[in-house]
Amino acid sequence: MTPANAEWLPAAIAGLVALSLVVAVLATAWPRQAHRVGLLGALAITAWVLGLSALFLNAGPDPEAAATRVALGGWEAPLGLMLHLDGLSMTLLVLTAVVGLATSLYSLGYVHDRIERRQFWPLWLWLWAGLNMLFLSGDAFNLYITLEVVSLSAVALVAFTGTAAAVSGAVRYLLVNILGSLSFLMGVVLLFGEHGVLDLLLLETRTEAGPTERMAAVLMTAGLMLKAALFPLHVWLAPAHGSAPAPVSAVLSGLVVTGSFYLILRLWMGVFAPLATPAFGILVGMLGVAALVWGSLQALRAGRLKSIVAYSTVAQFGYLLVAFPLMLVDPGAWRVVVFFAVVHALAKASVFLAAGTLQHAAGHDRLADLGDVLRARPRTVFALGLAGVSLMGLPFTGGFIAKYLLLEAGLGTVLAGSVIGVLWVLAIAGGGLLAAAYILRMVAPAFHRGHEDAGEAVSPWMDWVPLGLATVAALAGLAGTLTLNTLALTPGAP
Amino acid sequence: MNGLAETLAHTLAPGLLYPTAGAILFALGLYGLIRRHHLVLRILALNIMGSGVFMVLLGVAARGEGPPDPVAQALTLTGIVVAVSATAFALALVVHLTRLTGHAVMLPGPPDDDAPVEDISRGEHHADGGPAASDEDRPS
Amino acid sequence: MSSILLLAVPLLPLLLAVFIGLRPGQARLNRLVPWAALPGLLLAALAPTGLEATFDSLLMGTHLAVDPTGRAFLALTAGLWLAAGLFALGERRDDVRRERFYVFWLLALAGNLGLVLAQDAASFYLFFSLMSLSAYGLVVHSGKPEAWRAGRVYLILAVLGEVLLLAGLLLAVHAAGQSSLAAVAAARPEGWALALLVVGLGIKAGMLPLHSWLPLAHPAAPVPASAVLSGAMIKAGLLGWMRLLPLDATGHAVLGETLVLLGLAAAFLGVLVGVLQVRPKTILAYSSISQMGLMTVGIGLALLLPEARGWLLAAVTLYAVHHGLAKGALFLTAGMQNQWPGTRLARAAFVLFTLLPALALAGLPFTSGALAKNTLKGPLAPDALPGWLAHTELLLTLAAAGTTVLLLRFLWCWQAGLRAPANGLDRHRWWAWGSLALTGLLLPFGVLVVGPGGLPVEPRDLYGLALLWPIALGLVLAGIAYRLIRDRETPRVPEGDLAVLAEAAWSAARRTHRSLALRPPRPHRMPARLRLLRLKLRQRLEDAERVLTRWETIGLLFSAAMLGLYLTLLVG
Amino acid sequence: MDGGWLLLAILFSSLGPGIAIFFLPEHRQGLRTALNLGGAGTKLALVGVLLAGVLRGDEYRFSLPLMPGIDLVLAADALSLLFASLSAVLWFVTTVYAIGYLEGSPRRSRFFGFFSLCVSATVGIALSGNLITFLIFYEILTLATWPLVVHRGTPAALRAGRLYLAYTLTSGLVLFTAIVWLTLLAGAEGFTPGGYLDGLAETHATTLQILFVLLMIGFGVKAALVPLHSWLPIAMVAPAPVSALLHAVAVVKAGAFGIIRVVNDVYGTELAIELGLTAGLLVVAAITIVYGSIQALRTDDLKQRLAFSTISQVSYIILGVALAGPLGIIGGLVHLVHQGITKITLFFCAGNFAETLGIHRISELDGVGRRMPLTMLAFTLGALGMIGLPPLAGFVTKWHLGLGALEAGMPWVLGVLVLSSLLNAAYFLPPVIRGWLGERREPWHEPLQAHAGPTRFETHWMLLFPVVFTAALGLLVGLFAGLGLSPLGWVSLIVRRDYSLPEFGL
Repeated sequence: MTPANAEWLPAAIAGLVALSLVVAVLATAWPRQAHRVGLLGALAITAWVLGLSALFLNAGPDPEAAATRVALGGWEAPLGLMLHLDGLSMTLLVLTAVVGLATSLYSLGYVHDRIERRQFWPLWLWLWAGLNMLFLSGDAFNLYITLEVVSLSAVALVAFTGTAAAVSGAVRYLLVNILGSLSFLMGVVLLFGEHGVLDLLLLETRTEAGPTERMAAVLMTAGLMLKAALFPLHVWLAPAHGSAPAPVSAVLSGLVVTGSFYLILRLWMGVFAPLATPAFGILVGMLGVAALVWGSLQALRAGRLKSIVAYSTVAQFGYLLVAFPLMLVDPGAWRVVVFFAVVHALAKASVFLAAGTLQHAAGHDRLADLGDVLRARPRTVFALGLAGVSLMGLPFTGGFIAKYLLLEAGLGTVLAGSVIGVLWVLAIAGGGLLAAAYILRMVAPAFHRGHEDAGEAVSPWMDWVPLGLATVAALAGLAGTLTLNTLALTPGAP
Repeated sequence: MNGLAETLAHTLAPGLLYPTAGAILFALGLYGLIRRHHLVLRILALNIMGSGVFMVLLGVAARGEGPPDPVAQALTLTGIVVAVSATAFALALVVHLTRLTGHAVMLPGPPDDDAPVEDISRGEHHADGGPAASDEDRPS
Repeated sequence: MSSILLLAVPLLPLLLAVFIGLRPGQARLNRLVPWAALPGLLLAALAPTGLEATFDSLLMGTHLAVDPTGRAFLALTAGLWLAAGLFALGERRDDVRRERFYVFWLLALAGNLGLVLAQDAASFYLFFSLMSLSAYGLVVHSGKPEAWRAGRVYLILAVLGEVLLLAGLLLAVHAAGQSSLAAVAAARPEGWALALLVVGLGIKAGMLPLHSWLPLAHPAAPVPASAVLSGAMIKAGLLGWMRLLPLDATGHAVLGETLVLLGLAAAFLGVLVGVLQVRPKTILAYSSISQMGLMTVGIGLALLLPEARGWLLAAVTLYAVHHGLAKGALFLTAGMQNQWPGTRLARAAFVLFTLLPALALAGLPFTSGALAKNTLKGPLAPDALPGWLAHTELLLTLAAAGTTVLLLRFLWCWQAGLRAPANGLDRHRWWAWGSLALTGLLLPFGVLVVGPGGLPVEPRDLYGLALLWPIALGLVLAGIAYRLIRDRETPRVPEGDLAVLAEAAWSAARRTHRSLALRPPRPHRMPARLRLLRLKLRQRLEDAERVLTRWETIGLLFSAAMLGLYLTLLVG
Repeated sequence: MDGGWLLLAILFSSLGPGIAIFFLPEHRQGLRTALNLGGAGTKLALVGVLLAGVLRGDEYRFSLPLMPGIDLVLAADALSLLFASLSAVLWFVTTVYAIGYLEGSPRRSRFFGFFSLCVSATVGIALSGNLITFLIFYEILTLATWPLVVHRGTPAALRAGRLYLAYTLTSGLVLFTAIVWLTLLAGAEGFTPGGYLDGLAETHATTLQILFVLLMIGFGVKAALVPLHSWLPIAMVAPAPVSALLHAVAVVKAGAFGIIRVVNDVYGTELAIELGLTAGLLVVAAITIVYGSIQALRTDDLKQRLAFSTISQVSYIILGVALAGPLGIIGGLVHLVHQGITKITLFFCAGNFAETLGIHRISELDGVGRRMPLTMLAFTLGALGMIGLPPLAGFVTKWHLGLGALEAGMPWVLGVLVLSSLLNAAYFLPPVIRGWLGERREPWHEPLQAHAGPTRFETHWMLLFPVVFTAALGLLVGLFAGLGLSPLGWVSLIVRRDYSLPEFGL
């Protein structure tokens, strides 16, 4: 680590948390100017995160040197709260910044009512701050707190339109979330009771395969599965998305759910790593396959654009679960999983933004009646298609690289002699086809011969941001090596 | 009998009694969350679950020799704060939902195809209710 | 220089065809059509021995040359096409579609001339198929149903022949290791290669049993087209045989015997079926089959008697030239039915022009026929051949008698349609016809005077009593036949004999087997049952998702997930 | 790496204009045409430069790391140039044709956007230096073609599009899996003449066989090998330029090219023979050839007949490769070019008939030769070329395939060729005959004139020029096959290099 980095990195980490919080507080305190604060804040946070990542990468290539822990207030663990930055959290911070910035820009056009603006921006900025803190937290209890911050602001955003459907969806989302949080908290409590510390790194050094750890692992994993909408605990996702505003859906599917998954991954890579058994891997993998099939089938059934996309999230998260048994064979596969999650988040967010544009133009998102608008808005359809291609895992997109690496890992397990590995390979390969089928459902009406009607006018932000983000998702393939190298800067991980 | 009494005494010791009670509360709360349709009851159930968690935490804090772990108590306090705010938020949502639909129950879930669609970006607000709750979700 | 000369022969007709195709209706261009064959004729007459040229960049390397055999065939081909072209100028004068006719004419001409010059397999095949396919346009030109039918049979057999020829060529070229025709023949094609070459070329040469296109195509095609078809184009098959079969010092007994057998069969069957025809051009077509049979016998003999192959091949060449000129003239005769002149002198000329080729074909002394027939029989010493083949000479002579009968039948049927022209005599036709007939007359003397040039001919081959008795026999037979059938309905064999059977078989097969009837493949459609299933599945999925959404289910699944996770963690 | 920029430039010469066109408003016709033709012309010129460079012996290579250990590699060898020049030339022509064909129709920006993307992908396939790069462009091609197939937006078109995607995406996944597997086994090697799997032959023979089958399934769908061909005849509902592109330049060719690459440059013919892979491929190709021809015979729809003919003809390429001897491979490779030129001519002609006179069926072709002689002439040349008559391109192919079959000691293949030629003649001669010799009684119905007004030539010049050009090209490449720069000469060069044979051939 160069001296400059040594000096700057901790400050930059703490600064990021502070910046996100300040922006959120400012927007809350000054609702009239919330959108201006929000825009400036979004730009500032993004710039900050990018700067941070530059510092971080510069500190490499030794993972131990790059990963940084910051003791808040100078209180070291086990007593104090630790902020923790490593390759994994850095990657997700950057992802959050990119999706966050795009969402913010999109919201400039999407949320234009003055009163709504006052409500939307503070909530959204809190959500963002919560996510940033979530990724930086190195302490189990603090993770719970940040999870709650994220959940509550997300629920509020889902309920944002104030209609019965939206509120009902929000209530369901909230109840499920609290259930998940409590379950998670119970696990934290058990761990704390066993080891007397909350810091993840300290826990990691102390855990062994004991019954308490097992119980804690079960509680925390199940709770997070609920929050991450992993099959079969996904049912809150579609209704919540169905009525949420488009940028909220984008963030929800792109970031919030990914945040919960991040926690699962982090826990199983660290604290719970000694507990993992092949049977566990197979169970999770099976759930993943089921999620892939079920989510895709539901996406093929659903009649509304946003429902389709929401179910697609359920399906795509199946890949992440399928990756668990792969990680048991090839521990290095976790980086692939994260890369996949990153690419998925980018693509999914742009699909939701594009869907939002279409919904806005048409006044509804019933697929059956959307043809006219789809035909009249090739740019948005292109964004939808481009991001969709990434979801399918076809070249030249990031999705392809992710799929390639997943498949490579899967075939690696097969070649290593795992029979069940064939199932994982089939799922990874076949999932793309199902994805293609439901994405085709969304895009195909644009090619039907028929009437054109651009519908309601949309602001240029809503026109171009989905396309921009979809392009980013597509070009993420070029960042594959960079992402994987960044992820390699995670100490302790294989 | 002696054994039983000893076991009881051991069980009643805060180190084990609290966690056990906490676990039972957690399970009860979960049951309530599942079985009750009225949303206020559900929120109460969640609170019961939360109480369970905190009892476990406190029990954990009391375990071992010496004075209870202050960290655990601090955590409990923080947890209660979070739980209170979440509950308040939840209740606010329920109140809003009740105003909209006349019932403190959730709308049915995913049959999304005919659900009403709102688009805030068009600036149209319809505060007057969505479809009535289905039988399935009506309080029993 | 030589390359330009050689290339010009097939190229000029092609160019003219392009011009006529691009600018139809130009009388000046049309007048050039017959003369497109002139370069070929000039080349045949004037080319120095051993004129050749190689073009590496054309196809897989093209080699053109004028060899002795080629020269004779080139002269015949070019001359006949020239005369027939002149005839066509007059005959097609009122045809609104004449440009189309001329284009096909020129394309076929280019092919016919080119294949004589071609010395490598690829270009031989090129010109051969150019000729065959373009001739189709000539056959169906009239657009009548009869012409379409004839065209269909012609095309099927022509394409079949070409494909078989290509396969044979490929096999032979592969065996020889190079593609020059001489090398191929020198490598002695065997087995499949040989069979494919014989059959592929045989179809063109009207070999039994693949001769059926001849009697159908000839009456259907316009007169000049028939003339070149029978006079020149079917000789392409013969030339191909002469170039490709193993006609070397070893010979090939099996093939030789087969060819003699097939040839004799054709010679007699052609006569037998021919005399039962009524249309003059059909009769001439069967005569062509019969005559080609004789030439086939010649090739067969050359294979059987390798030591006499030089003689025999020269004789076959001579026979081919003789037959080409005579048959060409006879077909033109068939086209002169409506030119019966009024003046006595003209009538005399008409009769002369009619009889000259007919008599030549019958082999009257001092005609080309006499020379050709005698030369062919030359090496047939009584014990030269074993078994039944010893009677070949006798059979050939009998076939000659048959030719006489057939020609009488032709003249009989033909004269019935004689009539005076509606608007004056057609100069073009007269010139073409007359000059062809006279050329035939001059041919034997030309051959003898200009010098045998390697041909084993002697003046005494021109006459001899032996030549007369087949004619006499023919006359007697014809007389008997006439007496027999004078008052009755002539028994008929349908034109195209075997083709008629094939057509009947095909339509029967089509009736019984519907897939042969050309139906478009059905487009793919999802069956209704599947569509219903899809709808049902959709409903089921929706119901299932609703069940999953119930809180009871959520709780149950949540607990089950925990339990499952715990158990799996224990199992490990 | 210096040369790499040329490769990128070739790729972007169509990609750039394509993207620009996509965002162009519909009414900017002039700019769109300029972009189209500019891109096509630039690409042609650049490929010419590349061709000269490769002839000089320069190395061209561009690589970009995609994943650890796996690069995106563009490289120019003789084989890739064969395909690249073919697509560059035919793209130019097709662009002109498409501009004429779509004049006045809606959604041209979308069409030409994807059209350019499609060609970029094809050139990418041609220039791919390893299997992964190949796969990337191969899949892009799939996606870029779909909007073209469904361009008309009719239910039939959409059904065709669905079927197309179902087939190609599934096969793409199979291919994907196979390639990942192969890369795991053998590493991300670049294409190497003679293959790079020799080291694995001993230990992984069965795996290599399975992988070969998977790869052939992957490529076979696009190459329309029976029984993976069903999408092709249905996809002929697309507009004529698209069909031309599908059948002659891009899609079908990409599949065939993939098979060539796998057999020659991944497995290597020796290994492929040793593992018994070529024999199987040969049988499949032979069945496809005959089957396609029989099906073509059964339909009266002109474009459908052409589509079935493609199924049959593309398998000639595969047949040649599967013969696995120098002459056979020459035949196969040269047919890559010849089939492209010939088939594109035929589809252009079919498009001209449909566009100018509203003719879609063969039974309506009677007498069209008088109304549209040049188009009919081009059609005739194309049809005769397909049958394999000299001096057209198809003959050169058939000649080498036949000799290749004998050289490989498989005379039965000659029988397949004979049968196929007969069937070819049976389904290609009738339209030709009808066109020239048939008689039409009633006047022509002329839809083109309805919107374009009277034209100076027999049809719009932008429709006529491409037809005449490709027909002439088909004649010339056959007639002057002996020239060093002809496809045959170029292919011989490739094969001579691969087999390091100083002298062979006829």
